[in-house]
Amino acid sequence: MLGYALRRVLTAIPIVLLTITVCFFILRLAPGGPFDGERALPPDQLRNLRAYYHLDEPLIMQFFGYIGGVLRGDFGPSMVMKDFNVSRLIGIGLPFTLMLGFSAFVVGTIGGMLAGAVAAVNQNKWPDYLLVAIVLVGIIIPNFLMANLVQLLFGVYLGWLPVGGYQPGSLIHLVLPVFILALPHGGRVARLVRGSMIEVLGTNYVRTARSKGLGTRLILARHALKPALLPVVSYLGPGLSYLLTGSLVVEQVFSLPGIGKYFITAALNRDYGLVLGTTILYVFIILALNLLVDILYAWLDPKVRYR
Amino acid sequence: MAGITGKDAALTAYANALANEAPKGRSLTQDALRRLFNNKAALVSIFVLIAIVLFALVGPYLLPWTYDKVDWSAIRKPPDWAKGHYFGTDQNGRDMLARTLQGTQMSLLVAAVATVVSVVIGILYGAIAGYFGGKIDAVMMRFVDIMYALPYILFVIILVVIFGRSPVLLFVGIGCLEWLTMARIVRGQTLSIKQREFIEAAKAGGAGPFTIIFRHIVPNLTGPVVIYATLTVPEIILTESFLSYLGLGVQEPQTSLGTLISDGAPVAEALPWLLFTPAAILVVMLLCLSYLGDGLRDALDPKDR
Amino acid sequence: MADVLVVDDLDVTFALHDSEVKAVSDLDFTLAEGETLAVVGESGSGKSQAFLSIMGLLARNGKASGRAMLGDVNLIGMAPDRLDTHRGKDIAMIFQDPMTSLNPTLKIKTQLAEVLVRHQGYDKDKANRAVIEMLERVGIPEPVKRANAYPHELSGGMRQRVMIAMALLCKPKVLIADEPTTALDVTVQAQMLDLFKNLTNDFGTALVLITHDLGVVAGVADRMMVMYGGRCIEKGPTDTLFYDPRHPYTLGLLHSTPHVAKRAKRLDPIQGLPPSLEHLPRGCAFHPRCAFRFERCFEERPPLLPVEDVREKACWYQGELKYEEVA
Amino acid sequence: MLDRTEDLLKIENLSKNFSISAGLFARPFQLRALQDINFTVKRGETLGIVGESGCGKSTLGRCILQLLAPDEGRVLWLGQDITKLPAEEMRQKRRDLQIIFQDPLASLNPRMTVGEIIADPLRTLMPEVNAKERRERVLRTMEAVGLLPEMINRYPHEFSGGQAQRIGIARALISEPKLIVCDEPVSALDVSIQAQILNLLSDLKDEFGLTLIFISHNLSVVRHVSDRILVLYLGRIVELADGDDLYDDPKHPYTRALLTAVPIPDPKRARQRTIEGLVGEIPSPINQPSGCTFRTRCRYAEERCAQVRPPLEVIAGGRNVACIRWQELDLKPGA
Repeated sequence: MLGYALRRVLTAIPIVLLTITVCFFILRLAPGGPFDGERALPPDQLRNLRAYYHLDEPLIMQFFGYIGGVLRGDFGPSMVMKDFNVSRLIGIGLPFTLMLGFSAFVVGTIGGMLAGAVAAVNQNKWPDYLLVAIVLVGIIIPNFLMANLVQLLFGVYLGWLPVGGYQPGSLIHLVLPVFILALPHGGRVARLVRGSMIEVLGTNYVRTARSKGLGTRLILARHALKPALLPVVSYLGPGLSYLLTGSLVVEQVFSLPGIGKYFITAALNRDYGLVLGTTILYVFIILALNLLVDILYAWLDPKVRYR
Repeated sequence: MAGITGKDAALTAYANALANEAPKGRSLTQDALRRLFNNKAALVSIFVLIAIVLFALVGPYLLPWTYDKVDWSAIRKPPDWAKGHYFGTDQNGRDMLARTLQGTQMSLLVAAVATVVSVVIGILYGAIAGYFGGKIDAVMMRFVDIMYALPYILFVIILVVIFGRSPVLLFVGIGCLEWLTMARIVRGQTLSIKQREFIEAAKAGGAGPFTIIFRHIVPNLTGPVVIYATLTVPEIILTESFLSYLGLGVQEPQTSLGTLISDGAPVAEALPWLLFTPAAILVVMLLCLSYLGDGLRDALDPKDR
Repeated sequence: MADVLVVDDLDVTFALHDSEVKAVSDLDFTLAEGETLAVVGESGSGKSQAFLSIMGLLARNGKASGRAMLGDVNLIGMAPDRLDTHRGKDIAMIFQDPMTSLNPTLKIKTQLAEVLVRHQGYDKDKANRAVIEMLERVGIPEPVKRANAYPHELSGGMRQRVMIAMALLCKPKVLIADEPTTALDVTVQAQMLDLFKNLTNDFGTALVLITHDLGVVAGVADRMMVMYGGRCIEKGPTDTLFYDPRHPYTLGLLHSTPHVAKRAKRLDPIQGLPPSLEHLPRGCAFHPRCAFRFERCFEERPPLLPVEDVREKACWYQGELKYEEVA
Repeated sequence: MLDRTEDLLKIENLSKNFSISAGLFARPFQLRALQDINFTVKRGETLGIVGESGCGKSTLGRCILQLLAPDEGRVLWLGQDITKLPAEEMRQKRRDLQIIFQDPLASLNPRMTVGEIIADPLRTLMPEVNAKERRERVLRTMEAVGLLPEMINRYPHEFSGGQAQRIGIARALISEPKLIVCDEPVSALDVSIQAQILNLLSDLKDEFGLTLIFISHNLSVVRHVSDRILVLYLGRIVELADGDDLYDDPKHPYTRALLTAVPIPDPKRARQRTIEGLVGEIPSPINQPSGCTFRTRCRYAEERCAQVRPPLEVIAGGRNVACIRWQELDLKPGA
């Protein structure tokens, strides 16, 4: 088990390096840059700027300089927000994004599993139809539209919850963002759980369990749940990417101080330093979480461990 | 014992009865279609989708206003039948219905091109990995696993940022990143079809690898490919609308459903008609595609046979 | 000997999209304490569905009616939680495919011990000790090690032994084995049949052996019941049916089975195909394939009637079936 | 008349290993599926190949047809080694060598009609045959296997197992082959249908002068159809003999164990006989025992069985046996 985990960690390292390399070169080699504003800068000023950001050095030197920085936790300067370096911006935004993402992940995963399991057990009865309808709505309505709608309903018309913004420690500001973020994630999880649960309930080993007279509750808890969760666990990895996508929107709609906002702003302003920094960070976090998911999978499915 | 051993008339009678019961051979496709049409939700969805597509293509020619024409006398106006603004106008005095139809066209185009791109790449990649197997397969699929884990939306954003906001790029960019699921599905199917005995029978019949792939494997992929394509279209429409919302979508005066919704959402309280039409069309379209996808999955499910 | 299971008028129907299919019709039989009853039939004969219905294990769209008296309780139509007090305790079942019948995510030990915890109220330790004892009893080497293994670490034969151990933990009155040896190799199959004979003897358990293989039946069954198109068409003592079959289908089955000891030039198979339950022929379901049919067989279904005290058959033809010794 | 003494097919020192991948970076396991196989098939005979699951019998069938490339050894078809033939020449040979599979439905492409399936080998193997003649040949073959002409445009999923197997047989017959490998052709069928197909195969054999290799795990079936029987255990031949000789006087302990284990559809005999229980189960082909691979389950095993790998000896009556104790043991049934 430990060996398996170690092997997985070792294979993740080259992936991170590869991503950094690819992103770095794509961004540096691309036409246009942060200083191609509407007004052309005077040539000597531009030269100074380029020197300041080491853009005048050979590309390969820039690359190794950057890698060296990243290993020390220094993601370089932001090219547009002059007074900040990337590490500092990340330091401000990251904790919030992580908290938001984690809450939504937990709420969505657990809620989705419950909904899926309930729907599967009541297949083709009214709780199933109801849950399937809710799930469908959660998945197909774009989350920015949904976000605007709940903002209107709970924030403006009913006035129960704040429309947006965030004060540290204020849970009430998180209710709507977490809900919006968790809804599509939970919907996908619920779909998967429903499908795999129905399949598992039809397997021979569940029939065996029923022939032993174990009772529905025990069969569900001990025999059906674990194998039914396997496809869900393998979905959690890609699911994290979807959550990330969602968080970009949710932070925008509810004007929340997360890292996603910086990423969007940086992208629109072609602030390559910041784009690169946030991308690397996202990739790193997501790969790390994927690793956890894989290890969880190995724990759930005894067959994987021996491979 | 003659009754038992001889070539009894019973066999002939029995086989005759069987032959008369289903005088015409029905292929799997015909069977699947029959099952699909028996599914009411799917059938309704097909009709609604056809109606939306037709209206989006033909509708603009029937309207008094084009999507980019400004009506200075009607800015930010609710629906007005006398002037021909059946769904109102936006902040710039452009006809909402015309804009919505243009947006629908754009969204459908993005979805269609991106789906085709992802299906083509996915089938090629998946079939190669699955057919050749072994180390090639292991390496190719590991790459897909890695790509799966990466937050691909970031790459789309980076691409859009670098190469500018052109719809073509959106298509290809999204398509190139959406092929992963297709590749996985095709590879899995290819692996299992490769194991089936009819492939060995074809080999014993002297068929070469290409004959096997095109005559025996690819036709048996239609089911999953069709299902997957149906489910990819809404995925792409959502992605496009998401990018538009972030301001990375198609550029003015052209528009897409996502752009329209993101423009309409912040002002939904004051000018609800700006949000309602595009949102309704988007949601109806996604709903129908979702039902159609489920219907196809049921209709093509091999377990039901 | 007393009867432990009395089945009366058992019907099983499945609801399809727009129709109903009757998988089992008017099935009657008794099972005496400790005896072995073989239920023989081809696919679609209803042999498995009949016993799944007695165990309350029909698919969602299946419905059973009639009576299956286990002692003085009727298992058909019993509420699931009451049924659960009998299933696994008084009546147990073993399935064809040992590969998929065990839960891949749970240890062997867990899957066995839970039966004792549920039905005998044992605590975990006591149950685990009993499990290891039983594993040893069914001939599993290194039972302690195997108890801690997962199913995929065992071979097919081992898994079927585990299934047998699981079914016999509570020393049930009735054990239903649905094609228990079909998926196994011949040498393992022979071991398994031996094991069945010994254990059911030791525990006084009555065994129902569902199979399509007459070779398996011959060695172990006291009585047999032949099914076709959802009905019992002939039943009686094994030897009587083997050496003197009175139903053309039973005769046909015997002639279709190749015999290792004797090489015949040709087999005498039954012509035609088994009927689909959705389109059962009118009259006797076997008539389209029968060499002895006459007008009556096309119109009227023959009832199952006693013949010569020892057996019952459902056939209008009363003449002699010309029979040459199979063996 | 057929010359029944001619060697149609000769297998020499054939071996086949499979690599089982243990992951991207780990070294793969070697599964030794077949080792050192030698035998001949005479024109017009039926050779039965029998063994338990994992003994390599299906692999052997596929190596003969070059559907799998053997690692070592030669497959001589009418004296010519076909293991290293160029693709085009091998394709020509395939007219003569055909196969019937176990799972009748899985062996038919669900997207093709019965007519297309049966005609498929003709299209690739004999492109010179035009469409009209092709259709005629398809109809003739369908009649020969007991299919009705009106079934030609139907699809496989509309057929039951027995009929589907007839379609598979028709496909194998259409190129007028000399040898057909039948890989468990009746194992998936109901008893009454099984007998129909066995009879059909025997009729076709006489009608078309075929030579059959009949692979099955079911000794009763193999005994019924075969002139000679080859017994495989863990990828090696343990015994090869005439059907009657093998049954009346087995020379290898494994053959005897198989014979006593076969279920007999005769209650009195079944009760009388004693099943010679084999100890344990088949070892994994990845980790084979030293010496004689059967010794771990053999009740006659001695110490030296672990040291010497028994060669396949040719003994009286043209029989082959691989057991160092064959002369000492009396393994006749009832002995």
